[in-house]
Amino acid sequence: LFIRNTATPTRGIPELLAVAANEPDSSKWGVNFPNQYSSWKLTETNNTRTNFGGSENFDKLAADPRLVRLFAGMPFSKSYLEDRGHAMSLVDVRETGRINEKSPGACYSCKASDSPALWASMGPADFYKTPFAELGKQVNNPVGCANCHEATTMKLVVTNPALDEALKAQGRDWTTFTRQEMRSVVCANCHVEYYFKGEGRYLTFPWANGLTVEAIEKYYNDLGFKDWEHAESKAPMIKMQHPEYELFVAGSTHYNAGVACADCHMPYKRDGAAKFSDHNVRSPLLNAEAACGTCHTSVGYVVDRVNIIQKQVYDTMIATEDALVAAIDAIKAAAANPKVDAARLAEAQQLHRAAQLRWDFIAAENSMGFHNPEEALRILAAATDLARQAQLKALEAVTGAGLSGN
Amino acid sequence: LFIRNTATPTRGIPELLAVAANEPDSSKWGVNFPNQYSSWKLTETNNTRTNFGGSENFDKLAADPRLVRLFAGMPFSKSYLEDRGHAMSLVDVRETGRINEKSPGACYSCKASDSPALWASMGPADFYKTPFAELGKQVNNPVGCANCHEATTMKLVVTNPALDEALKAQGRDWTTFTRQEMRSVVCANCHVEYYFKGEGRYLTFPWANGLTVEAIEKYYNDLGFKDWEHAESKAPMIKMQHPEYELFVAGSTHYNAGVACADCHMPYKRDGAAKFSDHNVRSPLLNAEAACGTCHTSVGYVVDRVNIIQKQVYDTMIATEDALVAAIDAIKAAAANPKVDAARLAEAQQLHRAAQLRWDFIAAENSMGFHNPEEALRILAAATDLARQAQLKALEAVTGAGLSGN
Amino acid sequence: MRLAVLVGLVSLAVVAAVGLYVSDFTVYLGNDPTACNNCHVMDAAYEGWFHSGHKQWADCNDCHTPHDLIPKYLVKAEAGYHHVSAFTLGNYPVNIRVKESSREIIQENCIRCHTETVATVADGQMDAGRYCVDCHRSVAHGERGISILPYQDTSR
Ligand code: HEC
Ligand code: HEC
Ligand code: HEC
Ligand code: HEC
Ligand code: HEC
Ligand code: HEC
Ligand code: HEC
Ligand code: HEC
Ligand code: HEC
Ligand code: HEC
Ligand code: HEC
Ligand code: HEC
Ligand code: HEC
Ligand code: HEC
Ligand SMILES: [Ca+2]
Ligand SMILES: [Ca+2]
Repeated sequence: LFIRNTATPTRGIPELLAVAANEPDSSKWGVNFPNQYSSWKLTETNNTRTNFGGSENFDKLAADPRLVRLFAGMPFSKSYLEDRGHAMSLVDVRETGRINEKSPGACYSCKASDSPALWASMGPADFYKTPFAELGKQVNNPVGCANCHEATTMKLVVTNPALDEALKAQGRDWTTFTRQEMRSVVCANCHVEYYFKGEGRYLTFPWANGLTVEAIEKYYNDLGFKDWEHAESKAPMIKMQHPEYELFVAGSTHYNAGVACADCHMPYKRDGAAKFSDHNVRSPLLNAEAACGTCHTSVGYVVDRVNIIQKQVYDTMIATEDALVAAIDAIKAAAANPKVDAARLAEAQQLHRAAQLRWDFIAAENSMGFHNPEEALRILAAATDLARQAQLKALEAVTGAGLSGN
Repeated sequence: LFIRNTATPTRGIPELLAVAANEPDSSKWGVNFPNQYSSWKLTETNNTRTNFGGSENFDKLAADPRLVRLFAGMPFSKSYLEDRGHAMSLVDVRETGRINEKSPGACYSCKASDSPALWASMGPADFYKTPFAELGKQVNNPVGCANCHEATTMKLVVTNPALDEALKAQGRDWTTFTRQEMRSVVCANCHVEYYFKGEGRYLTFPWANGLTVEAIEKYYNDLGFKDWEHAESKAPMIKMQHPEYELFVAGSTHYNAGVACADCHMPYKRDGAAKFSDHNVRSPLLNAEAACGTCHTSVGYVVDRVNIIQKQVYDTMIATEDALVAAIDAIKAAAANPKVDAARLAEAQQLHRAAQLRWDFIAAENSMGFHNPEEALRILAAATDLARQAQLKALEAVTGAGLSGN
Repeated sequence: MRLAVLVGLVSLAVVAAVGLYVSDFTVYLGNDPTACNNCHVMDAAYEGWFHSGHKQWADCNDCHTPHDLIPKYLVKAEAGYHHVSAFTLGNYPVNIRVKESSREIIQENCIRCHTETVATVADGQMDAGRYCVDCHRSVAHGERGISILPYQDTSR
């Protein structure tokens, strides 16, 4: 009904080449869509840094050493870099210190436009359990067209079996979603929390109870699942990873207003008369005029607000980290104490797990809270509370109850 | 060119009566401005309740019994009601259980349109130190026209000496403020944190270091000031009161966007052709179509967001209260223990003070966080952290250090 | 000085030439909104206006040009030159925004039509430093909120 009488988005030029289904090579698609291709290509060379993001792959562990202790006993304590553009995904997954001989092919799922074709040919199960190094021989293209589009129609599609299954499990059929919904759902192919289920390392999204941090916690608790045992506190831990989609859809200002990921990260760009979606997906702060200006008359005002919000979230997050470190120290001290009360110690460890998975839900999320400021701060407040309670329980495990007023 | 000085004749209604300077009786002003007067009059009968506000003066202590312990040892633990309309201010200050024979006249400052005239005639200092009961004989009119307007010009003015002095101390001259700024500053005559300075109970706003909660805390700490000693923890406490203005101006979405208190609480209303400011000042949720609908096309969407935000803030605030109660218990237990470490106990009490004044900054603020959601949640997160640290310090005061990992 | 005049004359010639070239120039002397919409870059503005509360009340020029005869055509010439050159050279921003000067013209026009309505409130004693549309954000061009293009065709 809206804007009915204007032209549909003009594709750069008429199709020259029929692209095969799941074609992994983005340059082939590029023949038909030079604007989208050339803008996508730019994600290979982006390297500008912003206050809390940007495309320079700086070392997050050096930037905040607390992380090394919080991740003690698992790969993220060895190597954790700031992310960069889609075209760098393959380079980065191969260079990371988190990969070892035991890493499964599943790690390639969200790193390559070869994945859809391979899932189709060898089937997801085999794809996931094939060793990373071996599967790598068939993987040559970073995140590209085939991860988001259907070749014949250029429609946005769910390409990741894990997303397809997670939505089905919720009784939702993505083929009925509106175009605006798909402009966010397509990102959920990858920008979501995940885990590898069972021996087959089957890629799974923990959405059965919903997408909030509490719902995801319940999912893992019911399953009795842990990603690793913390080296110092011996608590059964969960590692959260890039829950951009989950945080965004949790009643955020923009989500509730009907805004989609692509509105901010792929704003329309003009090439002569034609408008196209900027495929140079990056921090909108590097492109605020186009990214925010479509809807906000004062770009200076909104960018200013982002800075205020990100500082509020960052300060609160650091306080949570200090509380977590204190909790780890207390649990360690208690465990070392001969007359420790085992039951209370276990409670303290459970509290450490609950606190850190909440913190990580915001820390691993990549907008420093902007995608949903109130939700981010609500979760961090709860995380700090739980971390301090873990510290208290650890003390009680040694001193006996009563004192702490719990 | 902007909404600015056009010749007086164009005013909706020609002046019928010359109103004397500081005229306390609003009905006299009402002769010239029937719309404003009759809408103001409605604040006398409003009694609709909203989720967290509204005009029904329900008992806040019954609604949340934790408050009785948090305010132990001071009047708010005896009587604390939800606020209602301006025209009820006099009734309510006289009926409250917080007034006793020692109450100063200063308590009438923000409750009566007689105040400006009395400040002018007897001078602020005498006004404040005159006993409440005695000053009451000269006070007959609730908050009204004279508290916000200059009779001759109908300009918005600073009428409260405390605000005038606080602004001057910051080197700011309100007579140079724009009309839009005054649409918020006029509310700061009353909707701000205050204290009574010294023996003369001189009404003062603690703004010397700024308006953030940290700046206000520093002000009171430097002064070594306390409102009361907590009956259970014996900590030197600060009672925060209605810091609506301070929270709003702390970089909130709306303040930074140039929105004023009056925009939401006194939206224009139509009377035939001419529109006027609705002086029925109340919860905008009871009038959302006008209060929000002009700037936000989807009223349903914004009201929905208010509900989400208020629930997030409320849940976080209750967690803070539980932490504060636990801290009080721990400090009490520690103090009762013969072998307590006095130095550590004092630290615990200071932490209790710091935690509760932050919590109260949000709890006593009347929008359940909506005026500045991110700032409210940031402050509550810090309050919970400090409360739990108070609890830990109290434990340490008995068990000795090391254990807690602090 | 002489140079300025020269430039002035040349640019006038350009306006005429380019203007006539881009589309039939004379319609810009009128008030037909579709004249503005001759430029696809005006589409969003046109559509917004088309669906706003004002379509039946006000045309583009009721808001965007002053209403004393002489200034009106000066503004039209100035804006017209700007539009045509910008459009032909394509050197205009991704998101077109009103200039401060246009804002003030618009403000005058709001008040011109609504004098009676705002008589009381426009009688403030201090400069408000704000425009009608700071509150009435959608009366003129409808909701600016959501990106428009995704809704263009529901076919896919
Ligand atoms: C309203 C605009 C908006 C929407 C909608 C939005 N984002 Fe963002 N996003 C931002 C901003 C602003 C940042 C912060 C960038 C920075 O800190 O430099 C950001 C950061 C990110 C980052 C990190 C970027 C970097 O610099 O490393 C990722 C990844 C991301 N968003 C993905 C998503 C996904 C996926 C969605 C949808 C589920 C989404 N965004 C929705 C505005 C938005
Ligand atoms: C097939 C998986 C996949 C899909 C689909 C995907 N992303 Fe990404 N995205 C990644 C990976 C992997 C990275 C990190 C690459 C790296 O750091 O090497 C990334 C990085 C980003 C970044 C950071 C870029 C930078 O320069 O820091 C942003 C922003 C982003 N994605 C947004 C989006 C949005 C918006 C969508 C949907 C329109 C989306 N992504 C869809 C996998 C994906
Ligand atoms: C469900 C999709 C998904 C899976 C499965 C996945 N990743 Fe990622 N990966 C992403 C996204 C999205 C990003 C960009 C956002 C971010 O960095 O948080 C990313 C970023 C990265 C980066 C670049 C930033 C960094 O952390 O240094 C590396 C390296 C990486 N992943 C390695 C891995 C490894 C190793 C595995 C397997 C254990 C894996 N990924 C599994 C989606 C995924
Ligand atoms: C990160 C996900 C992602 C990747 C990778 C991606 N696209 Fe897109 N593409 C989108 C989104 C989102 C849209 C907007 C679709 C809509 O509005 O319905 C889009 C739109 C398009 C359109 C429609 C016209 C337009 O610009 O809106 C074309 C053509 C297109 N992409 C081509 C490509 C090509 C070619 C590649 C590979 C070089 C590619 N895309 C890679 C997400 C992606
Ligand atoms: C497609 C439309 C759209 C885009 C694009 C968009 N916004 Fe918004 N934004 C909105 C809407 C709608 C609201 C809700 C308030 C309202 O109704 O005006 C909003 C609200 C906000 C707010 C107030 C909420 C808060 O927490 O303070 C900020 C700040 C903001 N946007 C920043 C941004 C930034 C930064 C970008 C670009 C990275 C952006 N927006 C892109 C539509 C958009
Ligand atoms: C953007 C709109 C907006 C602005 C601006 C605003 N408020 Fe509010 N105010 C609200 C909303 C919404 C509530 C919550 C009402 C409720 O919970 O029923 C509220 C609540 C209140 C309350 C409690 C009302 C009740 O129901 O008891 C007071 C008092 C108040 N505001 C004063 C102020 C003051 C003083 C300012 C300026 C410093 C201000 N407000 C600015 C929207 C606003
Ligand atoms: C002279 C002091 C004073 C000034 C000035 C003042 N207020 Fe109040 N306001 C009060 C008092 C006192 C109450 C509580 C009355 C009661 O509960 O009996 C109150 C109550 C309120 C309430 C709650 C009404 C309800 O029904 O719950 C709102 C909202 C409010 N004020 C907003 C404002 C706004 C907005 C301004 C400025 C435009 C303002 N006030 C100026 C003293 C003042
Ligand atoms: C600086 C201005 C100011 C001063 C001084 C002040 N008040 Fe108030 N009072 C307010 C405002 C504003 C409200 C409405 C907002 C609220 O209730 O938090 C209010 C509300 C009240 C209410 C109604 C709600 C309730 O709490 O039951 C009572 C009773 C009250 N005040 C009593 C007092 C007493 C007693 C004193 C002196 C000790 C006093 N006030 C001093 C501004 C003031
Ligand atoms: C709580 C503070 C407050 C009180 C009490 C108050 N006013 Fe106002 N009044 C305002 C504000 C704020 C404005 C808006 C002024 C502006 O926009 O410059 C206003 C505006 C006006 C205007 C200008 C026209 C309009 O409606 O905007 C008149 C006339 C007026 N008030 C009369 C009165 C009368 C008569 C009374 C007493 C019955 C009264 N006011 C009480 C705050 C108040
Ligand atoms: C004078 C104009 C104006 C009025 C009146 C107004 N707002 Fe807003 N509101 C804004 C602006 C400007 C923003 C910032 C985002 C943007 O640029 O649209 C905003 C943002 C918001 C947001 C997004 C911020 C967030 O934290 O989610 C919400 C929600 C909101 N307003 C609710 C309300 C409610 C509820 C009312 C009425 C009680 C109201 N507004 C009254 C102008 C206004
Ligand atoms: C009711 C008054 C009104 C009418 C009629 C009107 N406009 Fe506007 N126009 C405005 C206002 C108000 C703005 C935005 C000012 C601002 O954002 O501060 C605007 C902005 C614009 C902009 C700049 C884009 C932007 O968002 O800032 C363009 C282009 C425009 N108008 C063109 C037109 C065209 C073409 C027509 C006729 C089809 C038209 N206008 C009709 C009042 C009007
Ligand atoms: C020749 C093509 C064309 C026509 C016809 C046209 N415009 Fe524009 N208009 C533009 C371009 C290009 C811009 C962007 C210029 C810039 O912002 O640098 C623009 C910008 C604007 C702006 C925002 C900048 C400003 O001046 O404040 C307004 C308002 C506007 N046009 C109104 C109109 C109205 C009203 C009409 C009809 C009388 C009209 N336009 C006809 C091409 C056109
Ligand atoms: C050419 C005359 C004219 C101009 C210019 C004009 N209006 Fe109107 N406007 C009208 C008429 C006629 C109506 C319908 C009758 C009424 O409600 O007063 C109207 C209705 C309105 C309404 C109520 C209906 C609605 O859409 O909400 C508002 C608000 C409004 N105008 C504001 C403005 C603002 C703000 C401007 C400047 C950006 C403006 N008008 C410019 C003539 C005009
Ligand atoms: C502070 C915000 C604000 C400003 C500034 C403002 N208005 Fe309004 N206006 C309102 C509100 C609120 C209403 C009442 C809407 C309602 O009744 O629901 C209104 C009503 C109107 C109406 C009548 C709408 C109807 O329903 O018939 C017109 C016409 C109007 N305004 C024009 C203007 C003009 C012209 C200006 C600039 C001189 C202006 N407004 C400035 C907030 C504002
Ligand atoms: Ca990055
Ligand atoms: Ca109330």
